[in-house]
Amino acid sequence: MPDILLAFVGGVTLLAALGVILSKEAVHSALFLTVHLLGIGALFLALNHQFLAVAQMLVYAGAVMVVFMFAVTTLSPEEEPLKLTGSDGFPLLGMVAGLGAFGAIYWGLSTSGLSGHKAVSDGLVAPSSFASDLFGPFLLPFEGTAFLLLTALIGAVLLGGRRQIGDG
Amino acid sequence: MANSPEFFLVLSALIFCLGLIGLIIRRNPLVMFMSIELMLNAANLAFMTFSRFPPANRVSLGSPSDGPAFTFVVMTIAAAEAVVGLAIIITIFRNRHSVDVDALTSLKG
Amino acid sequence: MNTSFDIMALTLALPLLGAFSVGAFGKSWGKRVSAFVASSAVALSFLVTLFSIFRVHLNQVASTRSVDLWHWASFKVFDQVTDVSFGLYIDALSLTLMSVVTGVGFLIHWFSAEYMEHDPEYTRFFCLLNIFIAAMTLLVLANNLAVLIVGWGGVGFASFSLIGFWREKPSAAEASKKAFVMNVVGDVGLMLSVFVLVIKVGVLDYKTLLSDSQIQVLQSDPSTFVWLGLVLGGLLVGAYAKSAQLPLHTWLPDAMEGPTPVSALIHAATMVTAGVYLLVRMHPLFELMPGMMNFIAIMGAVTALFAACCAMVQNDLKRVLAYSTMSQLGYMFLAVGVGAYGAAVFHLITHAFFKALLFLTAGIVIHTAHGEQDMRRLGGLSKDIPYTCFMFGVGGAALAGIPLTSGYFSKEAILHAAHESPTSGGLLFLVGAGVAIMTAFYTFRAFFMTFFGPQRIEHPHLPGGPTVLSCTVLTVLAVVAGFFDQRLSNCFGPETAGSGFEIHPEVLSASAMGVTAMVLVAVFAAYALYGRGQHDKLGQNSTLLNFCRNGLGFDQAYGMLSGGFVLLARLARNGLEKLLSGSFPELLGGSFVTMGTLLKETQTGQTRHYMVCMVVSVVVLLVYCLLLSGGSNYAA
Amino acid sequence: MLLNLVLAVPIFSGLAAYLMRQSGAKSFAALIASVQTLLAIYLGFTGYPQGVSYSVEWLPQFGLYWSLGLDGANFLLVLLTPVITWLAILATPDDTPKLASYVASLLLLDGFLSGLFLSQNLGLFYIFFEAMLLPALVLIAGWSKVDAGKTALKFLIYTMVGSLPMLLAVLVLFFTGVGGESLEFSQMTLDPDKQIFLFYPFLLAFLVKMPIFPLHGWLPTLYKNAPPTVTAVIAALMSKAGTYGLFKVGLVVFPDAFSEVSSSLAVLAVASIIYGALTALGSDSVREVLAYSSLSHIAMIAFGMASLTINGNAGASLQMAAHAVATGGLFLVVAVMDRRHLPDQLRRFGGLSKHCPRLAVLALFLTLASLGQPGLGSFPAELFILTGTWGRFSVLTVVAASAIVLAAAYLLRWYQKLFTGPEGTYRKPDDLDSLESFLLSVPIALSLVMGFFPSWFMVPVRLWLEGKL
Repeated sequence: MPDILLAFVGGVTLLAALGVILSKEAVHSALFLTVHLLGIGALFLALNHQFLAVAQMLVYAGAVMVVFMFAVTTLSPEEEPLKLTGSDGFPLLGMVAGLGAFGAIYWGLSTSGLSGHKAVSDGLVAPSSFASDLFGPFLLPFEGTAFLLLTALIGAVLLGGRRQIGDG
Repeated sequence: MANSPEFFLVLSALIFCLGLIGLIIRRNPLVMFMSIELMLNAANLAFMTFSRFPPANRVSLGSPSDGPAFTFVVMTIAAAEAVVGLAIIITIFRNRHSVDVDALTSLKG
Repeated sequence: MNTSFDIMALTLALPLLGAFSVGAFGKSWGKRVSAFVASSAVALSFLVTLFSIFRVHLNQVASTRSVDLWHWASFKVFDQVTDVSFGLYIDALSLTLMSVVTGVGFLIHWFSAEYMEHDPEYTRFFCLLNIFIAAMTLLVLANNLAVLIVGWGGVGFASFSLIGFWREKPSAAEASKKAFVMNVVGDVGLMLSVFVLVIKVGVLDYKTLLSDSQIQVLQSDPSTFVWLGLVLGGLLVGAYAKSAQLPLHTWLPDAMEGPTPVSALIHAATMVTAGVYLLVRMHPLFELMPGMMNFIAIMGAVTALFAACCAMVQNDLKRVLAYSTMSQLGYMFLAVGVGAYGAAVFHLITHAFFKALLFLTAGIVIHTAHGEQDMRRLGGLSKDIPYTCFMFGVGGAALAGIPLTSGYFSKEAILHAAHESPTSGGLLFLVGAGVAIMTAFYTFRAFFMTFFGPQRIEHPHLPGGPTVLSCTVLTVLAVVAGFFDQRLSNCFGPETAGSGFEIHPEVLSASAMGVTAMVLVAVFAAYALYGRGQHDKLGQNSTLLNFCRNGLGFDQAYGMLSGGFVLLARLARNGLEKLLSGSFPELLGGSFVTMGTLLKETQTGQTRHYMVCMVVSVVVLLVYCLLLSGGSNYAA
Repeated sequence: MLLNLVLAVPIFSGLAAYLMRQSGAKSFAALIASVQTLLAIYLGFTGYPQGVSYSVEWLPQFGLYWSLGLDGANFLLVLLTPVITWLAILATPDDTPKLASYVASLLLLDGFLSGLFLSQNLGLFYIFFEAMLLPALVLIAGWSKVDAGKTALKFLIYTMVGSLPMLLAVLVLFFTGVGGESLEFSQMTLDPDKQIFLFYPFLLAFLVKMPIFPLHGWLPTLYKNAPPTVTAVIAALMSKAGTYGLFKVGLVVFPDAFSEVSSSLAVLAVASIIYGALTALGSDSVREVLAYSSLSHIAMIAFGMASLTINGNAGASLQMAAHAVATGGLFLVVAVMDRRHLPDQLRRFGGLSKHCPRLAVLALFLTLASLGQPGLGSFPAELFILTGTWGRFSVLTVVAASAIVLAAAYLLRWYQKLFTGPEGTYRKPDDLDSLESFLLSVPIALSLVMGFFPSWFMVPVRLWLEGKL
């Protein structure tokens, strides 16, 4: 992927992230998040991983965001105006903490010297090779995620259904 | 730029910190969740980056599929977490008719 | 260690058996049977003792023998093992003492059978009397110092229980506690001697410790004297506490709170002489330190004088006798101090007879007068109880040392020995003679005040048969015992003769005649002052007399000492202890609670608050780690 | 096998007794304790005087074995533990609430104490040392009449302050292996210079458990508030866990460190002897006087051990038994009085002997046993202790010996305030029934036997000490 395109995608992703946290309305945040997730998917492609790029777009930007949108529309929370000096000064604190965290991470990145990190190959990672890894050495975590999803499903059903059971 | 990890890592760090800031400054739990998604994605991006640009002595650090496998698991977890977390938020909303986290202080010591 | 058996062990077992059976079954047996069992246990012990003495005389057994009944304990100091057996040491001294203890003991049991008849706790009394006899037997017969302490403590316990026999009387309880605590002081002194002996010599049993060879070893070693003083000092503390010598005497006058037979048996005839016995027994050790001997003699004389002074002004009949006991014990210590052990033992025996007699007749007087002990309210009793008056008179004569009574011979033997003593003999003799004169005065003062003058007691309660009969036996003994001096000298035998055991009453010497004359004058003086029932001229409440009457302030001094301890105790309990077990732990606990309350405030329950804290800590940790690694590339 | 039975019987029966009906539980517990007593006596006779031992692997990689053994050090305590528990169970009033749990806890305490005394492995020792806290706390917190929670908490905090550092020390020994190949007492060897740092935590734990001045803050509260039968067990046996620990762990595992601190320990012990005597003299509570007398007498044991001589340590061992018997007996007296709803303030007493002549006689003997009357158990013990200490600390010995006089003063004061003098203000009680008389006679008989035949009791401990000092 050409550098210019990469810069564009990166910029969009970043701006979308900014939009997520700064939007007054939750719906806008959710939409910005969708854009952001698509951008991340594109970056995965830039990192030569075909399967995860697609999975990111389908699962994350698709399925998970649907759940978010559903929640947002169900709850329809009030607008939340953003003030830097809001209650207890949390906005300012958050800014400072976040920038501090970035500073620390950036310092870590810049001092630890990434010169030794070289790209492995230019070719795309084929989904088949990832699949054989996933069902080979990573079988147990993979199956674990299945179990986790099942548990989450049951939990969500129970949590959501409690009121009806209680009313019935 | 595409052939070195710096761009991706700095981007990842920025996104992570934006998620962090969002988590702190927002009072809406839905947006807080979204901020968490931002942080998770930032971590995913870092995983993928290190998978593509491994350190010189990678042999001792695992296989090329480590990063993607982690990312995959994180995606699944994010999905699970979104489902359960949103269900919890909906339950709280039902009980309290408000989703302002500042109002949720029953854990106060 | 070989263990064996000797018939004398029965003298230990019989009273114990009696005490146990009377204690356990006395209530169901009734008074008569209990008294019979208890008395016969002591009587049998007496017979066993006599039997042993005869066997010695018939040369069937060795005159001096040490019998180990069982192994008691072993001390070990490095490689030096000290075996201590629970055993008996039987020689002339212990047999003599035993015959006095069991003989007088039996007479007093017999006396008490009637005397205590109306007491509701009759069986407890006899049980305790038997325990006392057993403990005293153990004290006399023990063949080493450790077991001696067992008997020593046992008589202390019996004395404590019997002084406080009437438990409802607070004064009796107080007196018994005083006696016991003072006796424990003595026990601790003896224990001190035991520690030192175990560590320095490694021997506790008399046979080895007092053998000539051991004494020679000690004598030849100059380092001995550094620690021997401690041993002897400990023994002296024990002896002084038990025998009521200055300054550990204060318990004896108060001990008269007990029933009168107890005063007769324990606080006159037997237990209080244990100190004399101990010193006579350990005399080879004491002789190693002549300074110590001198000290004993002087302290004995001082005690005798002190007690005589106090006795002169007492108004309580029993307290006169108590102080006279102390004074006579002072004589015995004086005799021991000048090396006249035979004279000391002789006086011990005659004193046991006449003082027991005096106490028992005093008991009859008190009964007759319905419990009145104050001599100023007594008087004229010679008309109510003439025979008792006679017996008291005989006892008093013996105590005063009127010629031909036993007291005359024994006191004379002591005065003679004091006179002969090379060190400060003259002074000791003078003090002794002075005390003898004072003794005569206060004894007959008591006699005349009690029995002469106008009759003051209405409806006197007259004594019964057994009490009078047992007193009669003692009266006879109080007179004739004086003629046994030669027999007693012989009894101690050739192996002990020459070490102070022969008794020389020089009854016809000029000094003896002089003292006798003065004694008679004192008796007449007493008659002149008190014989016709005058008011007690010395009984006025002048400060000096009260000071003498209360024992020259020793009680107050000890009172201040114990008061100081009580004050210290209160301070400890209500001051430091409140702090240590109350305030301090509570302060500690309180500080934790305060800390918790303060820390609780940080738990606001606000998610975002926690989050900020978390992020800040993570950032700080990250920065710290980066600083620590100095920015070096771990991956490189 | 017999060794395992001695502690398995009370522990498992104790657990079973929690489930029993209230009425039968006390008899059952008494039966179990007597069975254990018989087992212990049989064990004592088979093992006299060398002892017996039993060992199987448990966690050998950490040096932990299931090792039990009867030896000279624990001989008397192993015999006495079931006896005292038996007496305490029998003395428990029938109207105690939740009687089954009460006696069950007593049995558990008995089992853990037996385990503590029998264990021949430091890890096992530690486990039992902590385990016995559980039933003790249950008893204190559950049945104290006043301030139950506070009393238990105070006790817990004090013992924890003592035993947590000990846990650290055990863990160091456990994982670093500085103690040698295993934690078996018989196999442990430590460098002299490493001993001292590991010994201090142990010392602290033992001194708190005894307790000794100034670490005794829990003692008066506990002895005053806990039910008297529990106090009897705690004063008689649990306090011995501290002295026994010092005896066994101190002499076997940390001999060099022990001798290094022995002088300071002796000073502390004598301070405690005097301080306990003074506070006992100044107290106006029936139980408190006994509590402080215990403080004083236990310090005497520590003093004997600090002498590091055979005489001192053999005497300390005998004193552990003699004190257990005497103090246990005195608290049984308190239990008997408690059952008659008598008050706790001495000033309200007087003239009790008129109503309870039998109690008066038996209590007098127990008082004498406690104050070291010659002829009773404490006398040879104190004689040996002081003989041992005389060689090393003459001045301190004289001070300690003078405390015997103080002991006579405060214990007689206690006795006389209760039993003699004019009648006090209390509801007139009945005299002892025959069971109670029997209960109080047992300790007296034991004390007499110890007083007249101390040799028999001291042979095992002397044999055990021969190699150590």
